[in-house]
Amino acid sequence: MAEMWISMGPQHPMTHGLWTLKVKIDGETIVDTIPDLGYIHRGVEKICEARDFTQITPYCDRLCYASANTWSHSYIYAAENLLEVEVPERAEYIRLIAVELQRIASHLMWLGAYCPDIGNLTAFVYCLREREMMLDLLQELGGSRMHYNFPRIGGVKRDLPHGFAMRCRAKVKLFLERIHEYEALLDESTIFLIRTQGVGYAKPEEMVNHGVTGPNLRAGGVNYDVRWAHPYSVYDELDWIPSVERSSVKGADCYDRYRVRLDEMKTSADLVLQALDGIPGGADTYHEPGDPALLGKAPSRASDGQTGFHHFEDPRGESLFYIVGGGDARGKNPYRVSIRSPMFITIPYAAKCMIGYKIADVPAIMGSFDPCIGETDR
Amino acid sequence: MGMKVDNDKQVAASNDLISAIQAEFADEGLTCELRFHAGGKQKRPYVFIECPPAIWLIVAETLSEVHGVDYCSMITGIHWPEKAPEMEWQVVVHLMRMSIRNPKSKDGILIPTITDASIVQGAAMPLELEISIAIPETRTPSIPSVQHIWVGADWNEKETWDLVGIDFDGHKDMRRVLQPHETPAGFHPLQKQHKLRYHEFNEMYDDAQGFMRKSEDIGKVK
Amino acid sequence: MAYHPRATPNFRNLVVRPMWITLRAALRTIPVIGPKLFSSGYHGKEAKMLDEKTANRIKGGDSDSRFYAADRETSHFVKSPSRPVTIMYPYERLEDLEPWLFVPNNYNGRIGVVWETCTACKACVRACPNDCLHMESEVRVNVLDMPDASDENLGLSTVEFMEGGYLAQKKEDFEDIENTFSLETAHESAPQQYDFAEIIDLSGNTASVRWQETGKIESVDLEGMIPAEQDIVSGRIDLGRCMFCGLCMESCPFNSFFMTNEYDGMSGMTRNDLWMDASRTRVLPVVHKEAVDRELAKRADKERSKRERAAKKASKTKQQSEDKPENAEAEA
Amino acid sequence: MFPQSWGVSILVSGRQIGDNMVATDWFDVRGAVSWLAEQTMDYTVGMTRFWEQKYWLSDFTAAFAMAAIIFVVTMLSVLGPVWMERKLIARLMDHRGSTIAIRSLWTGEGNIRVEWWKNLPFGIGIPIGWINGFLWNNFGNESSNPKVTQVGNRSYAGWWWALPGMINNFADFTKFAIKEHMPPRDADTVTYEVAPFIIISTTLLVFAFIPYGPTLYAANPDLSLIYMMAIFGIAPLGVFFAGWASNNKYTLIGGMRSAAQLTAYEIPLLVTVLGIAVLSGSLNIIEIAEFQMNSSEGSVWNIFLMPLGAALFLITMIAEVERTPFDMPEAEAELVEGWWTEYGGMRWGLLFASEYLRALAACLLFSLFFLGGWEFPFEDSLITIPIIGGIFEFIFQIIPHSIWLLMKAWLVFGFFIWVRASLHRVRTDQILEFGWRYLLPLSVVQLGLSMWLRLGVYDGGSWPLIVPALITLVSIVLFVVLVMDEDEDALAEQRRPYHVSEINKASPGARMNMED
Repeated sequence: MAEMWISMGPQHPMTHGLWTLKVKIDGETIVDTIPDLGYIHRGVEKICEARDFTQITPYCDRLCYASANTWSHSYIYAAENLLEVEVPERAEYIRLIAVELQRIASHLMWLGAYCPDIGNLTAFVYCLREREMMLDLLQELGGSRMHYNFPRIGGVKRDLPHGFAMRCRAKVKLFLERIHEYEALLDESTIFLIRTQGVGYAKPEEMVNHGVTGPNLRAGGVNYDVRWAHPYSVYDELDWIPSVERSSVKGADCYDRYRVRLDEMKTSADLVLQALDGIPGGADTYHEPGDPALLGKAPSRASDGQTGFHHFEDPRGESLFYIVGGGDARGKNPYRVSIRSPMFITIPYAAKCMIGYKIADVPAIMGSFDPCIGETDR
Repeated sequence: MGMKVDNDKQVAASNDLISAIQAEFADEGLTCELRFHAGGKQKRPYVFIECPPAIWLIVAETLSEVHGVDYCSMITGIHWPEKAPEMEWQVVVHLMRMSIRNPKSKDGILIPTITDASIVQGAAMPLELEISIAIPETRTPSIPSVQHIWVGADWNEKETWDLVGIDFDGHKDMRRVLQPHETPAGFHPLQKQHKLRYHEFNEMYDDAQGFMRKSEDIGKVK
Repeated sequence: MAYHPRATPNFRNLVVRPMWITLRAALRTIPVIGPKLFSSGYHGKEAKMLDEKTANRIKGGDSDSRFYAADRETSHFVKSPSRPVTIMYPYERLEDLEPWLFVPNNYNGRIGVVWETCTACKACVRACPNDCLHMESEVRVNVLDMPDASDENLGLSTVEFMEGGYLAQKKEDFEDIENTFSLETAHESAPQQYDFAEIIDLSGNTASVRWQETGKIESVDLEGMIPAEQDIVSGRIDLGRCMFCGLCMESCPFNSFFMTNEYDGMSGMTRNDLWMDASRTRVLPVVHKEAVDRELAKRADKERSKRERAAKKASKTKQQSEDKPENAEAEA
Repeated sequence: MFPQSWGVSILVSGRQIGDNMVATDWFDVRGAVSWLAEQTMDYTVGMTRFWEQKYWLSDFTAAFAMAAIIFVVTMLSVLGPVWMERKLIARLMDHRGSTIAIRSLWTGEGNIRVEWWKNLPFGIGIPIGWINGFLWNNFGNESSNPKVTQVGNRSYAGWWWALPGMINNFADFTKFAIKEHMPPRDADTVTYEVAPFIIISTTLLVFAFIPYGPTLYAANPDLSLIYMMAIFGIAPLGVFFAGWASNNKYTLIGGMRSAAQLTAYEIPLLVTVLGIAVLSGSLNIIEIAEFQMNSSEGSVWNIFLMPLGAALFLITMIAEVERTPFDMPEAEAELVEGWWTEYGGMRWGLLFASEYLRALAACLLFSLFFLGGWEFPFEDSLITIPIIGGIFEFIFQIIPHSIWLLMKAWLVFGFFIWVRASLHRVRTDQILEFGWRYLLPLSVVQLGLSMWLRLGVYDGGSWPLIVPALITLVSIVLFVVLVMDEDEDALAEQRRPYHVSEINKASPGARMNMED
């Protein structure tokens, strides 16, 4: 059979969003791929130039529909670097709880989306069942189920609600037990193993050169993580180690990437429990919104030419906001906001990864890199 | 307690890098300094380099090969019409040193390299770098591409050209990535002459294309 | 270390574990014996989810005697053979199953404004990133006119009966409206607790008015009437653009702007349906009674001190005028 | 029967079973139909000068009526699998399945009655309106539950479980039926249009030879097994036609995959079926079923005699009806919907129906071949129990035996659903490898075992109890040993890479950029 191009997308079950992967196949074997992005480019960077620093936060929530909190936090840290803001430690702990809960929810969303890719819908429903618990907790914090607008420049919107610690512990502990169900459904399922093991190899050095970070990199057997390499928040006060996978000598395959995320959920759950124990002032006290224990003082304007950026560990890799202050001419607005999306860089690499495999491996490989098109297209 | 790269050691490693870079390139107009992030509990250091566009490629190669800067985080561009003659365009590059090597293997299985954050040192010390490249007033801004050094720079450069309009010499396969392929040549929305348009809110829905835009609205910023 | 001891493709893993897990999930939904035999110890396990404060807050429902679990296998209102995790919206609602979720002032539901306390300062409009908020003028009763006869803050209002102005009369079912109306389930404009009328002619203690609702012209006794005013209240919003970020609520300095707990009934067939008038976003003061009372006390204090100052000033000028009586008389 | 024309003899002749029937009951459909036909012909044609024709006419009428009855029974019994697919898989996945209560027809949504019957032409909806009005008045939108009334929607607390989810089938049918038919512009029109009908008609033909009970079958030729399997194998041709004619790359790949997969699994299936035939000594489906329940010969369910064959038959049948984990041809994650992609409207509905019909056929065949047909488990033994045996006998006389067969078939389909909920999809090369490398040899082994059992062990009467007991025991032990066979220490050491397939084969000209 002659080679032919197949256009997978923009509406295709594999894409997890709205983009096109052009695949050149020879029989069932993939010979070449071209990713084509930009279908939901909203111009967030341009919009941000016309909003003040507070108003940008909800827009950053909307960068990723699976992990909104991490993106608004990513922006907030960069804005705090720009505006030179001191954050109360209690607020940092609350942020950590919010971000780690969001990381669990995001990984669950990923796992839920990944299993239908290789033909099992049950895991999807199970994952969303557990994700609901995380969303409940996040809703108590942020007030919404998807886009929370939780952090503020200098702190957080509100304190942990009454009884939050109790519910959070109960739900996270229940979640830790239920992870075994996924392991039984996936790790101990031969068909899942033969579909994911030995497929989509990626080596750490190659990944770093291609700009792939986060769990995808840690699947290759190195424990690099922005959270300890360039420590922010209070990660250095908690006892943890990033999840790393023992992969084969050929590099990380889809199974490793699945495994590392499953393990990272456990790490995040552990971090949440630790943070609840270690939060200054205790998890059961409640401050009114705007209390100095929650919200540091922040200027609303940045001087001309001032810059701030922050590397942040997103569930999908390292995200980066680079903000240039507007000066007097722009009022409270920034002059330029630039966003580094991890998936924007990862998708071309994932597309390269799948050359030589079968068509059936396209969703298996692409899904294992956890694409989120909201942040990719910005 | 906890995993953390020591701040002082990071400062020392940054200073080493700065002195090395300055010794090599100071004559050619490159300035290099240590800066600190303003926010956060730890004032973390980063290396700030101001690099003339002419030597950017050499600097990038040196950083990559000699100093082990293995990761290109972001390349972005800024249009500064106000700063016109000397810096109308600015390219900001964020690099990181991650010091990642492929782990050793035994019987076909990798032995994961768990870096102990507290004892990490020397060239393995993670670093942040910010490089600012100022391009003087021109209608065709362009700097050399570093696509071949860090493959991760590939799509960053595509995006920078697509949105800001700064071209990268030697970039293979330059094309629109975020905007439609049929976008007219020369249209780069993040350039400052393109304002966000102001609409009467009532007309917003009926006039998504802007056909009914009133003449007095054109050029208004929200 | 991320590692699973049995992850090898072999005969055992071909069928045993995945099939058993799904089978157990199905068997768990068998009415009586299922949860007991196949719960695996953590499914549907009772957990303490309510602390004292939350329990007090949501008291009154059937939540006191309810069985709570960490996930949603909590309770059901409708007897059904079994209980999977699905919530059968709209027959069951999240706030019924997990009442602690909808903390007042925290849930980012639809926007709501207490007209009585709004001062039209436009802080919310400025805070809105999307330009979805707009000011609109409505006839309303000022918060200072609200207090009961026994309240100490009575009579501090500056709104007065005048020709061309408005008056309001409490509806007969004033209390009922407060008690029965629930924004979460009504999906329509909040009912007015007052009948408003335009004052055409004012003479002594009676006025001839035109009732807004019926259009009838009547002569009424001013006793028992409340002065009303046409004032700008923030409220007309374009839900099509709203992104429920809650910045408007945080920016309101007068405790009159709220995000309600309402999360449904916000759809329409056209985009114009998503324009919600002020009456649609109105919140009854009773819903946020504490905030309204606080605001009332604050304003009454302000008004009082203002009047004191005015009285002082007046007495001063009076003294001055007494000093120079001829001037005052000349002025008079 | 005398005299019979040639065409009818194909349909109704063969061995007339009934004299040596083991499990007959009062539900003698075939007898009733032929009696009715004979009576009718006696009183109509028999009274005319064409009285000689009445014999073959009555046979023809009876055959025709039986075909119609079987069609109706098939269509009704396929509702079971569709409904089970919705509800059972929901429970396996721990959520609620689709539920459209029949009440929505008259109560509508949000207190709004949509009087849809008024739109029907020629006023044929008026009676529906009367019925709906009656139902509205008596079973309308009122509930004692405040949580329901506060929403003001159709009552959930009422008789909402009246046919839960069952009405969805009819809703789906209506949806398919009224959708526009849109063939792709560049499709090969004739083939495109014909393909679904090839598939659905051959699928329905299969049911001509599948007995629903001792007296409930459309036709029973001597070699009904071979006939049935031959027809069962035509549908893949239609699938390939559909994939090709749609002029879409996804459908093309889906059609190719389907052809490859069905070929790979048809052969083990046929060999397994041959094993069954050898064991039972017949190529007639009814005889195979009877052989398992006859008290004088056989009388042991085949699943106890050939468990390996049962497993093979089940696996190959799952692949034949293209269900997960072997649903490569329509793998929705990569091929959208495979060879179905371009079909819409009622054609898609037909394909959908044919999928479930094939699945139902597979389940019925499994029940007939391995689960003792229409016999209740241990029916003979239960009757002989001293005291309660009489009760059992009474029950078996009351309840038609066809019910047991349908129950078994639905149970097998429940197993299909369970497998689908638990397992992932296998990749193309793995599926073919599995078929050719494991299933084919195993099926040949099974054939050999069957031959040995039939020729070496079987002595003409009932199976001695020791034979099925031993075989079952050995199989169970083998299964348990295989399941337990796991060296955990070794696993911990060399957990990594068992790579089922390093992908460096399969297609000439594939460019590799994989390094070792």
